[in-house]
Amino acid sequence: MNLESLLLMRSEIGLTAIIVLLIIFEIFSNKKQKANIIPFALILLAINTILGFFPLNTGEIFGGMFRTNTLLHFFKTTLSLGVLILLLQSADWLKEKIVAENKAPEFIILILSSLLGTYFMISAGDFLMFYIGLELTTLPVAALVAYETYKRISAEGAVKYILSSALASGTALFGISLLYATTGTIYFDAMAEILTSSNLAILGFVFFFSGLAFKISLVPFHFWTADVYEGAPINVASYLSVISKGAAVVILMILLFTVFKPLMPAWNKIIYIVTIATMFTGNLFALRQQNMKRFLAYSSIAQAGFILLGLLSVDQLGTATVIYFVAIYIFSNLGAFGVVQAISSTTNKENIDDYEGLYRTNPKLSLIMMLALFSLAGIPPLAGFFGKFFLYTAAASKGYYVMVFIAVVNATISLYYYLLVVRAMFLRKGNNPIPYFKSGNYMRLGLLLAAIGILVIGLYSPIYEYIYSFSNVFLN
Amino acid sequence: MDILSLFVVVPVLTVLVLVFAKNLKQARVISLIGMAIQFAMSINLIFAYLKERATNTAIMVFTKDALWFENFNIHYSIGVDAISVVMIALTSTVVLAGIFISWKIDDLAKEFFVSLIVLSSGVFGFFISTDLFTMFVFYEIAVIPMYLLIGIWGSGPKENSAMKLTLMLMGASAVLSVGILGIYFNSNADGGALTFNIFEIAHVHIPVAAQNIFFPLVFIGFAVIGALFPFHTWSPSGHASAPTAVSMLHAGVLMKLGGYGIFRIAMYLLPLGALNWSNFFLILASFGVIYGAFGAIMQKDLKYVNAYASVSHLSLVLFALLMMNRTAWNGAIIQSLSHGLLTALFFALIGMVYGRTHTREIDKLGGLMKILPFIGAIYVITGLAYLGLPGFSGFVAEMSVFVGAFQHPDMFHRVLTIIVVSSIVVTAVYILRMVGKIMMGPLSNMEYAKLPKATWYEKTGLILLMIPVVIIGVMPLGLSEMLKASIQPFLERLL
Amino acid sequence: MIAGINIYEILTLTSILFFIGVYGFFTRENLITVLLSIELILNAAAVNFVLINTYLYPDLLQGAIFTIFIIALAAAETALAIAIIINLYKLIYSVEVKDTETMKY
Amino acid sequence: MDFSYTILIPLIPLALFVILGIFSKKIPPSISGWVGSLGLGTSFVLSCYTAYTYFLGGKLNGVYQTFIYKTTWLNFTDKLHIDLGVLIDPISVMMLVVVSTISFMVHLYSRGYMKGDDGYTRFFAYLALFTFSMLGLVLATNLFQIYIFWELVGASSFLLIGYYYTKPSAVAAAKKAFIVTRFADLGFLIGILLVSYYAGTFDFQEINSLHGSIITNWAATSFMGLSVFTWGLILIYMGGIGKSAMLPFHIWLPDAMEGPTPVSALIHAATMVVAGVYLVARLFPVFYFVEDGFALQIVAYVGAISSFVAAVIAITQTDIKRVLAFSTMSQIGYMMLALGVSKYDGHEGLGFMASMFHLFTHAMFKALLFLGAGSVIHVVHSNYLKDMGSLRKYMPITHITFLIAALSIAGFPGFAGFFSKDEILAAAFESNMLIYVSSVLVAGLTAFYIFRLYFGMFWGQNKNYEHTPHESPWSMTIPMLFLAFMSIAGGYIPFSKYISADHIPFQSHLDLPLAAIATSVGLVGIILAFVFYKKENNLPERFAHAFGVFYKWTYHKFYFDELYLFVTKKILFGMVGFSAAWFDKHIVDGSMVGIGNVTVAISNKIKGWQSGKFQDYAMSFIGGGVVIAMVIFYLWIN
Repeated sequence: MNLESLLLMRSEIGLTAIIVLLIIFEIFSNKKQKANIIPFALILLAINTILGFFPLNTGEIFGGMFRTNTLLHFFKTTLSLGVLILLLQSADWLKEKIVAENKAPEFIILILSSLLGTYFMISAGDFLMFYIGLELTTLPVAALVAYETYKRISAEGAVKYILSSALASGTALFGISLLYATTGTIYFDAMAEILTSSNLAILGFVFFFSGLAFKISLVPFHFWTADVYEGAPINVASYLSVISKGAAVVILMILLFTVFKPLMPAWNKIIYIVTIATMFTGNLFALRQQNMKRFLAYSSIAQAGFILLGLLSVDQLGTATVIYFVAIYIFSNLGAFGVVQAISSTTNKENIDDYEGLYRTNPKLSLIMMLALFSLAGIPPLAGFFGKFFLYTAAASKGYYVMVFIAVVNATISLYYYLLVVRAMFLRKGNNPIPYFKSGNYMRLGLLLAAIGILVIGLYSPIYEYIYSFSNVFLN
Repeated sequence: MDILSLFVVVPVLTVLVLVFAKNLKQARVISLIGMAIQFAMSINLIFAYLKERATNTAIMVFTKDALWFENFNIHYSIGVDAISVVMIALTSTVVLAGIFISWKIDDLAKEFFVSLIVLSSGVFGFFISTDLFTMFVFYEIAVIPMYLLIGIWGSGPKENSAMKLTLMLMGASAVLSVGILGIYFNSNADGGALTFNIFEIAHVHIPVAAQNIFFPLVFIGFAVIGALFPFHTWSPSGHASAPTAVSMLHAGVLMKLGGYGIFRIAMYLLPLGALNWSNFFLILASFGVIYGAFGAIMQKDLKYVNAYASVSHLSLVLFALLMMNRTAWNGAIIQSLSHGLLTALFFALIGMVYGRTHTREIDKLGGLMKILPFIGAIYVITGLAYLGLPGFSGFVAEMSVFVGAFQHPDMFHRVLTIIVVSSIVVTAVYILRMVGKIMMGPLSNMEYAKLPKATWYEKTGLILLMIPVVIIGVMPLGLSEMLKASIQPFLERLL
Repeated sequence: MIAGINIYEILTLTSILFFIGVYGFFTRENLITVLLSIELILNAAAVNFVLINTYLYPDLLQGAIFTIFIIALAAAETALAIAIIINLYKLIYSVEVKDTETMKY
Repeated sequence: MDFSYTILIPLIPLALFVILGIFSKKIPPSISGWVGSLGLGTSFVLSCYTAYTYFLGGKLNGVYQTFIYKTTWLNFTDKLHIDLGVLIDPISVMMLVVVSTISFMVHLYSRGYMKGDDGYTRFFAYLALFTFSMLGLVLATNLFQIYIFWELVGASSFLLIGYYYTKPSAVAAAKKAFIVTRFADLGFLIGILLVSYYAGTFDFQEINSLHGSIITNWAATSFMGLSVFTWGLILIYMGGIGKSAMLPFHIWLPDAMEGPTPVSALIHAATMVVAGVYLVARLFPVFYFVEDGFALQIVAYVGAISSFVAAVIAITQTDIKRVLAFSTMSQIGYMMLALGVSKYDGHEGLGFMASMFHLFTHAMFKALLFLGAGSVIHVVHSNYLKDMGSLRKYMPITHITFLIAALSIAGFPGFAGFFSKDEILAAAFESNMLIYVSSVLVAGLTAFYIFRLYFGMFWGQNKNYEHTPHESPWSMTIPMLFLAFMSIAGGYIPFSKYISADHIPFQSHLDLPLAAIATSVGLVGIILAFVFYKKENNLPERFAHAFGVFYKWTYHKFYFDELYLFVTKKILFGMVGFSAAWFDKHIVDGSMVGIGNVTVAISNKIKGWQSGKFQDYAMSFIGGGVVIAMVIFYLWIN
């Protein structure tokens, strides 16, 4: 193990460095300078993200505990881009926090460390690293959910989140221990070779799976989602719904395709059941929601159900479509949450009714919202359509036509409630519509990036081609 | 930029320019210019096509192909045959007329024209593309703006109508997507790569079992927008709530996507499935013809009358398509054209009447001919054309359908044909009832005595639509011959 | 290796431990006790690791290492949970589960 | 010989229609009247010239040739295609003359009659349109062309009946006329489809040719015991029944009198209503040969019954135009039955000739009757007999011409009607006694009701007119005089020299005994009318009472209208239409909406799952895991 090989951890190291720098800045900056931490952090993260676009060669260190390759690297970059957008969207809101209660820095630091956690989680080479990454992803967010300490729902959400996730990770651990019992190793590669579909192994897998499904908020492990999203600050909810969920999806896919390949007949059925349950539950609950955060929570549950379609076909196509869709989903959801954030941070209005007549007062915001929602609903020519259609294709390629049919039915249901929001914004005039306001530049930049992502990722096919090109790394 | 892609590019550019429009005046002028160019291009396309066809014997001409998504083998591939050419011409005509008709749109004018043109661009793209995926993309682009168009600028229970319409159509297109995937994954039945390209798939022998499964999916997916009974219920409420131009565009063009898609995809790619399912759907279609006509008799609202009339006439299109012979198919396409123009005319006229009298209740209206001579005259002519009077497109279309359908060797089909033919009487009844009540007779309300006469833009729009109706009606030979050549490949698929 | 105790008994024990924890999690009225039951769950897993390691795969120490990390992370988790609960207590002067049900449906 | 110029005969009126129609607002009445009349004048001259040349030189070794000039209008299949063109043969030439003559006269007449009407130009445009369609109809070369113009004729009739479109009754009448005939045309269309499907052609030449597929092997395909061609012909004849207002589709004709009187004269007396007769004549060979003339028998009986019923009804009507309408119906019944009883070749084909002959003469005198009635109505401003009387003092010309026409229709010797009617009776006598008797009776009834009109209008006591009646202007009287001349002279045309079923001229002679019977019956009718109506007296009431119920029924036209009204309004629209609408609203749409509602309902039902208690969440978490494990074990083991 030489030092160059440490470069494989380039982005992790960079991120750690940023965190440290921020802490130092936080310590040594006086009250007036505090506000500058935001641009500072943004710049650093932007640099790190841009560095991420430079290719990185495949390899593993620490005896295989940490591994990386093009796919993982690409995905990490996507995640950090997402976080960048997220921070941009929260920047203005944070400014106020600094003025008011002087606690901006920890927000950024915690977000970034959680991001670091996702990095380690997805590029873990064994269950230990995976477990550490998982916890590192979860705990800072748990703290962030309670970020607005003066809000009851915030605290309540935090309690629900920390306890549920502790239970989840405990269950996952127990599952891992069972898997360990059957194979005698915690290394993915080694286990992949030894693992056979014994009952114990399946039991262990199910427990482990439920731990991860909790993160992705698949039915029936999803109940925390709505409450926590509602309780948490919007950008934290947004983080939960895009970054940690996306990371969890990817690692789940990797594990299913590699470690648990021997159990495929088993987990295929699990995925099948869970997918249907997730899509239906998510949609049916979303129909009724008034609060935008809750609404998006359920919508994101439904979306998770769609993502699983890609897992049904265990091949390059499936991998590519999942990565592709997650990337699209990140941008779409960030767009939606961003608008909610913008409106809520100026007017504290989070209900769909409050959005009535929004287009006539704030056309740009409502346009972005519509783009994001239509992308989630899968309307061409927005990225979401391509993502969804390719997921269908992946499922259909293995002959799961019934599954695809159920999925498209759900897509129609989901269109209904997305249109409810569009209706409120465009069709209704509203008694007292939200007055026109001008959101800060950070926010605009964040929304703009999201919108560009929504528009470009789909139509610009090379992106998909690129993803497809390296999607076979875990399949051999 | 090739001659076809322009049909998508011009609307997009128009939209981009529209974004900078300050007020109604600019908005309508810009969109008028854009759509006028579009119209000119479509006229030009007809002649260009005829010229090209003289030398080029390929199924599709002006073809272009650009790889889009490589490992799905998705291409942006375009091309036209006579059928798509006439459909494009129809679309551009109706859209242009629609711009004229909605000259005085007051609320959010810019957005109105933007959505209208986005919709039209989707339609144009649908007609030119020869790749299932691209086609599907354009199809959904064409459908979704309806929600805003009806929801924002509509009248009556617009929100529900818009929601019902959008959900039913998108649900249908969801079903359709399954069918398309089914075709896609069977497109390598003879070995070779999977492909979305219609004409490559046409050479593949898709197994009958697969055809039987996926034909109904594709058929229903398109038939919903083609207002097939019992999936037609979105259309009456949708039309009733929609603003004039949108009803025109919707009944005139959008509902044609159904027939076109069925013909181009379901029939062409899954001929065996079509043969196996035709009887079942034939019964639905013939029922729809009669049913729609009787439904129209009972309506009180002008737009509802016309909506049910559309159900009846479009079921006739499906009926003709399912008859599977050249003449009937010829008739189906001409019927699509003629219905598109006539129903657009009707909606335009109804819109004008409504805009003046603020009611669409047949019982409340009466004797308008005296006050609005021009509108009245056109109304009567349209009515007569609609019930299939010789000299107008409707007659040509219906006769081709009837004669063609009656040539079917099977007794069952001929009996169905006779049943369907009898609809012409019912049509006459409701048309005359409507015309006689609202245009003729004594003036129902003295207020109406001082209604404003038709304005220049209204007249332009109406005449624009009326001219092709008469042309097709008086000399149909050119059109039918032109189509006949392009129908040949479809016939060959059946053998 | 403990004489007279075989792996099955131990696995049974840990499973029982795990489900006791789960049961506690379900039924406790008080957030703190819920937290305690989580500890039980985590410890069940930890014990599993150690003993599986010693009984089945004594040559490598993967399980033992894992256990150490589990303990560490469990501590962190607990600390955070306690902090959050305290925060809740400051707001509503209660650590009852039934007071955390304002958000529903 | 070249008759291709005859295409101009219909095209001139078309041009007139386009010009007058498009610029109807611009062109001043004074001009449009003249333009129309001149245009029709040219058509008139042309058709007379055509008749002259054709009938003198159209024969090739004793047989009248058929000249066809056509172009393809629309291709259906390789065999089936619609052609448009002109077909010149005896009957079409004869019809050309009739149509253009009457139309020309009516144009002249209307210039006076319609003076001062604000839709003056529109009126002439419609007239031109009608004339065009009618000429196209008579010149048709194939079934489909005739159907096309058949429809156009119907439409223009719709427009003309509804000319006073602000009058509800006029609009209703127009709609009725259109829809009833449309319903009949449905039969026509299906008939065409049947025939064309089995014969593989629309073309008259092929259909009629004695060696063609139909006539040689009509027996090949049969349906319910009859040859499909018989069915086809019956259905086609259904169209004829509708247009010619035979039973049971006659109900539209009386109401059609809502239109301006010249229109009634042109369309509903002389030309359009005889289209049915023309259609049968056009297809006569097929009608005659297929299934040994089964269809032709139907024609005969329909004709006979209609003529009788119509004549009976005509007696009791009080609206003079309606009387004339029923009289028209009855006379057309004559023509039909004449065709029906006719044979094909040589002197056997007398009925055919007679029918055409009567068509010709009837056109003249019936048009005259209408024009006369028109000029009376013009001055009296009423259609009702009770408002008229002793008009002979005020309007001599009208009186004389009307008398001539009346004598002619009554079959008074020496007048045109006498000759044609005699031929018809002769033909009937030779073939079918029953029909003969009924038609003799009809002759008597005809004489009675027409003279009832005559006496009622021009004799009787003077009514108090608000302003004293006066003779109509020359523009109206000149056409009447011309027609009066025709309704005498027309009878002396040796028709059998020109027109016959097999295009071979033959010699027809006056059958004296039959003529004597008919004439005497006619005279009886006239005398009765004289007794009843010469002076106002209570005889009519007494008889009316004597007949009681029968009179009532006749007066209400045997309640045909009520019957139809019940069927359409109550059954069709009331039941079918209403239930269809209801079904659509509640069942079909309801189910679609229902799906949505159910979804929302479910979503409300299950909201309780999200109880807000995180321990429940945990339960579902663990429980879910366990359940999944169970499922997997289950699926796993088998």
